[in-house]
Amino acid sequence: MKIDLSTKIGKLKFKNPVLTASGTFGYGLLINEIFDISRLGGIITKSITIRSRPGNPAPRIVEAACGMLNSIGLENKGIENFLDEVLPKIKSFNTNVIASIAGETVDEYGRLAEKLDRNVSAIEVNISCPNVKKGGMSFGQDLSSTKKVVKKVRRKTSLPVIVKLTPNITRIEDIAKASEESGADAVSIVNTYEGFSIDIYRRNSKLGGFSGGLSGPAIKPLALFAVWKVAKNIDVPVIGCGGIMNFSDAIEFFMAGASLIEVGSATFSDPNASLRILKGVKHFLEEENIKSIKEIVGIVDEN
Amino acid sequence: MKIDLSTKIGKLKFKNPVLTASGTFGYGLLINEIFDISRLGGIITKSITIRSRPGNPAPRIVEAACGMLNSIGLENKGIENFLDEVLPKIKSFNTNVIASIAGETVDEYGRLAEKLDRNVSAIEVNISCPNVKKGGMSFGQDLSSTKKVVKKVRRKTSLPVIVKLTPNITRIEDIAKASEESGADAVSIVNTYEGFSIDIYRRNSKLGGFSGGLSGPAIKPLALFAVWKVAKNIDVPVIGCGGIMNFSDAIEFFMAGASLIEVGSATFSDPNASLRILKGVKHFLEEENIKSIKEIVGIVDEN
Amino acid sequence: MNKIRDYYSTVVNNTLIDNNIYLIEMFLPEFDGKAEPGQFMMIKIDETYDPFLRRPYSILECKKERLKILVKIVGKGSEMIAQKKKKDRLYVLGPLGVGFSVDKNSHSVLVAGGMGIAPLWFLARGLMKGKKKFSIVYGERTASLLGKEMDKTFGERVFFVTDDGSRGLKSTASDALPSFLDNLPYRESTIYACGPHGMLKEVINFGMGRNIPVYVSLEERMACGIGVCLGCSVKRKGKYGFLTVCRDGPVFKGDEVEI
Amino acid sequence: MNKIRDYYSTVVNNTLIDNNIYLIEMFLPEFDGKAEPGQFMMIKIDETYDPFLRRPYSILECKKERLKILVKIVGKGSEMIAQKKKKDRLYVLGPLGVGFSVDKNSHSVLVAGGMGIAPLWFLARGLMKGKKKFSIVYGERTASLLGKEMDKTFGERVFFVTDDGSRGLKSTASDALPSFLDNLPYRESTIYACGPHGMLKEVINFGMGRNIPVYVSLEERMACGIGVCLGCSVKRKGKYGFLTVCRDGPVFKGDEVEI
Ligand SMILES: Cc1cc2nc3c(=O)[nH]c(=O)nc-3n(C[C@H](O)[C@H](O)[C@H](O)COP(=O)(O)OP(=O)(O)OC[C@H]3O[C@@H](n4cnc5c(N)ncnc54)[C@H](O)[C@@H]3O)c2cc1C
Ligand SMILES: Cc1cc2nc3c(=O)[nH]c(=O)nc-3n(C[C@H](O)[C@H](O)[C@H](O)COP(=O)(O)OP(=O)(O)OC[C@H]3O[C@@H](n4cnc5c(N)ncnc54)[C@H](O)[C@@H]3O)c2cc1C
Ligand SMILES: Cc1cc2nc3c(=O)[nH]c(=O)nc-3n(C[C@H](O)[C@H](O)[C@H](O)COP(=O)(O)O)c2cc1C
Ligand SMILES: Cc1cc2nc3c(=O)[nH]c(=O)nc-3n(C[C@H](O)[C@H](O)[C@H](O)COP(=O)(O)O)c2cc1C
Ligand code: FES
Ligand code: FES
Repeated sequence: MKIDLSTKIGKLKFKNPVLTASGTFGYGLLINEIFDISRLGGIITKSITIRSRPGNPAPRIVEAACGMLNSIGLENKGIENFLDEVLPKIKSFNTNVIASIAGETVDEYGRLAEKLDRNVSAIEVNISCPNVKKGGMSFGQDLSSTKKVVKKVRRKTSLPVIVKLTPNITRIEDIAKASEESGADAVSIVNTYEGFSIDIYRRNSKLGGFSGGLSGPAIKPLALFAVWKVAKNIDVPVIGCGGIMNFSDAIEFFMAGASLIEVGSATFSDPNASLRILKGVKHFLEEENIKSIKEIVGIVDEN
Repeated sequence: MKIDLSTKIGKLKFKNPVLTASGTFGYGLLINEIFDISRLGGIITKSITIRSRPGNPAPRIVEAACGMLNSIGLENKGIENFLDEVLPKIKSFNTNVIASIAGETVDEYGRLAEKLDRNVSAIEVNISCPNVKKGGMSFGQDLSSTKKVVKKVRRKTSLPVIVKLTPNITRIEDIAKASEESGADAVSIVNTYEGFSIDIYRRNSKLGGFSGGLSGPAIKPLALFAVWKVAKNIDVPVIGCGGIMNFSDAIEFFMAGASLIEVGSATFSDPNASLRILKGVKHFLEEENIKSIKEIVGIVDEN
Repeated sequence: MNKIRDYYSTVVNNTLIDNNIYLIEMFLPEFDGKAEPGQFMMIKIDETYDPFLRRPYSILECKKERLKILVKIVGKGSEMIAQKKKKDRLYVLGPLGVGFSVDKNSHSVLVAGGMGIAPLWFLARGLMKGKKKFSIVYGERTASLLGKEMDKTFGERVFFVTDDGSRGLKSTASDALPSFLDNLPYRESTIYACGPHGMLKEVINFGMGRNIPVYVSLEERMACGIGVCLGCSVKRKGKYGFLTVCRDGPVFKGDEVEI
Repeated sequence: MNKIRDYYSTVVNNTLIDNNIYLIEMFLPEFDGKAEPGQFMMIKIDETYDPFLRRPYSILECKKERLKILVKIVGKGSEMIAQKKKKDRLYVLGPLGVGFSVDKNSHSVLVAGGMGIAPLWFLARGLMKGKKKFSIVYGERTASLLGKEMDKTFGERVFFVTDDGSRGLKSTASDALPSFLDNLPYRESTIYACGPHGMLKEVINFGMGRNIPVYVSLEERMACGIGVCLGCSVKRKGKYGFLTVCRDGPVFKGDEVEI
């Protein structure tokens, strides 16, 4: 049986719905040494900022129950470095390259979008990073800021605009709706959950940056529910993300309403995770006699 | 060394800061067959409603990564049954018996509080249950409803009033502040996180009640951070809850700002968990030469 | 009731006795060996939090400081338990719940479907030891080694049925039950059943129709196993309200619960 | 660089070689055995999600299809790895990072503190095989079996220091280093160091003061081990920006990073 795994965001075609999550895959170059990443539906870069950012002090990683806390703090070399040094190397990947952007102001988001216009396949607008003092999650926790950022980005680029939402909020469906209304072509759900962990002997946070974001299997049931809540409420595609470790997790996200998924921390426990998940999804559809991934998107609902 | 474990909520004394969380310990009677529950600082009953409630359809429990989802739906036999049948049996426990209450309306909370006045040691106001259609979490997600419920309960009882908050919210510290201002003597943080899980072969939620609440170690970093955020912002004691499995988790909560803690799902994986944790806390304080638990409450903060 | 305790036990033996089914024998220090057939134990899989919850297993046999259970691999938890080797350690909480109480004045008919045999095996061994007469109707998909084991242990008392006719009658346990009972030379009988949902339902209906008392052992998702979480509630029949499978059951009278 | 692969390996041997320290030998199918001293492997503990992350371990020795690591129990993950028995299976990703590159024209002085010996052991074995001259300054809290093992393997090349004087000089490795170097009959030497943070700092400072090149192998919390998460960044010295310990290191020139 020929399985149709393809899907679309706006006019952008994806050969399959498996992407890699921002900040967990670098720019694809290193993992491309392990497997041919062109087989994936797309990759999303580490979030890019206007200026180079050093990131947060160590330790930036601490293990949590069935997951991890990170407080990287958006370390990256800035947009110019990305355009000059990184982009030439990754442009040749035979898959969608989505640039994640993070600004400290609405204006910065606009400038980033403008610079990336025509250079990548799509833009993911990160308004949900819990690990920075300025910008980040505070935009995504506020309806009017969300609208301002999305509208600004929308005006500055003709690329598909994906808005990455924070789950640290009462009604994520409202922010998703606002994003859609402001011109987003898709939303990705979710970024990490705010948390931390204490070293009881040193009497301090285990993270150099004090608080961090929780990712991994621990958050899966929450992320899945967020996807379900949002998918019912908007018409643009939802990209599901949060604790996806295997094909079965991925299928859960599709059934809850995600049209695509992002594999995040799973890559740390298995660098082949995204490819393995892609294969597993395909195999599941074959076994269950499902001809197109679209048949199962959002199939689960309350009775 | 003599360790002082005692603490207070309003005028109510606790011999130690280890309580058991609502819905995870029944009314203490069954576990009292396993160990002498009078050794604990207190127990909190399953939430009591005005009328008897059958609860949600099965399955009500599904395992999640490092945790569990439940959708019990506040099954209980109602306040009259509690007063007539249960209370006489548990009044004799030589520890604080805290009654958890859940109403569908502000008025119901008031009536429950009134009926319990003078009958128990304190009242925990559950405005955070994610598993009911009416009332529950919707109160705790809204500032003005929170105030109304807390004020009503406050007027109807002279007992210490503890408000149990939901973490499914953007700024839990605001709801905590509102509770304090409305007369709460303490807040407990947190109730479960909304989530669910899908059976990809049956194409349906694994829970009879569709969505459920996530508890267990998976949520610990999030709950701990919620406690820290709230404790800095209010003056009344915070009761920490969420994924506490051992003494070290408990100490983390104290250091983040909790004056007392509640042991929840840990009791399922080990019915002796609450007692084991109490002993572990005491032992830690001895080893670290800390004379009173109060010395470490809230000791961890950003630099 | 016996005191519930959490035994830090040691695996003494783990034998694959059938495709995907393991017989695990454990040493439970200080366990007095007293338990009713139908009672179960909650088994903690290891010290980490994944899997998180204990898993319920019927007591297959027990005596002083010894316990046997039958584990069928159906998912992650059962697989991890099945992989335990000699000397591995496990926390085992129990004995839990209310077991079968046998009516001594009537002939016991044990109806088991697949893994439903575990608690009934225990019951049958007790009846055998007490020199009581009883019969077993044992249904399975296809002839298994487990069935062979039963044949060895209970001999003629077992009436075999299989879905595919590979041993005994080609039928299901519940379908075979009526004529099996008709052919029994006893006036009064009581049915004790454990197995898949559908089978239990049919057995209960049959019993009610014929006025034969039926006791069933139920399975439900469990978190605590001791009656405090209300995760395993089943509806009462006729009356309003719920009963917990772990504390009020797992054995119920057929007309007590809605299944 | 060698191709990074995830080997589904089997424990061949696990020996307690000192208080809390285990020497684990593994079979890595298809591993070509090529790796530099200082490179490490990321070890997945088991199939469950708790623990969640892999743990980094230096290559102690390796050859075709064989790998040895030294594991000290310091927490849950290391304890679980240390408990693996013969025939247990583990995913092992590597070889990772950049190892030591030896300056052949100068005398190598290896400075190891405690478990910091692992990558330097590998380096020393290579030097020995290449019939190169080298010295080791090995510091530990108290005389251990590991030290004895070193004595057996590297003989006179090892200069022992212990905090409590139970073997060799009563000193720390970094304190003992200056006079040790002064007594060496070589004009040029290069220092290769691995051990606790404080020790590395002192060794770097000493080297800079004397104009002796120092290479250090760093440890940092890691999630991916391959350079994609930026969890293990360390500050560049002098220049702006960070380097990743897992990809740019773990071995750095002493004046390259701020530690
Ligand atoms: C009182 C009682 C006695 C039992 N006795 C035995 C026994 O003697 N031998 C035996 O092999 N099994 C017995 N079971 C079933 C056993 O508990 C489950 O097979 C086991 O918990 C599954 O765990 P898992 O992690 O492998 O499955 P999961 O991966 O969690 O789920 C796999 C499948 O198993 C089913 N399942 C999961 N948990 C339960 C549960 N608590 N009860 C019933 N089904 C469940 C689910 O429907 C699911 O389809 C008993 C169950 C109960 C309630
Ligand atoms: C490149 C590299 C090579 C290493 N080589 C070896 C080796 O050959 N032998 C050996 O025994 N250990 C080695 N380590 C350290 C080893 O990785 C840690 O001891 C292990 O990850 C701890 O896991 P845990 O779950 O037991 O500890 P946890 O319970 O997570 O933590 C216990 C303590 O260990 C420390 N720790 C945790 N993770 C790391 C880490 N990634 N790096 C450093 N310290 C950590 C923490 O500060 C904490 O105090 C190496 C580390 C790195 C980065
Ligand atoms: C180490 C790390 C770094 C991350 N960096 C970013 C980032 O730069 N931008 C972003 O939008 N999300 C970032 N995330 C969030 C992930 O993209 C993803 O949303 C989150 O980890 C949840 O998915 P998971 O559970 O599959 O990991 C990061 C996550 C981790 C663990
Ligand atoms: C099975 C179950 C039933 C619960 N019932 C209630 C309840 O009736 N009222 C309430 O306020 N919280 C209830 N809770 C929430 C717990 O009291 C606690 O807040 C939550 O489980 C988080 O703590 P934990 O991670 O330690 O379990 C319930 C939790 C579980 C798992
Ligand atoms: S399993 Fe908790 S009440 Fe039965
Ligand atoms: S551990 Fe991920 S970049 Fe080094």
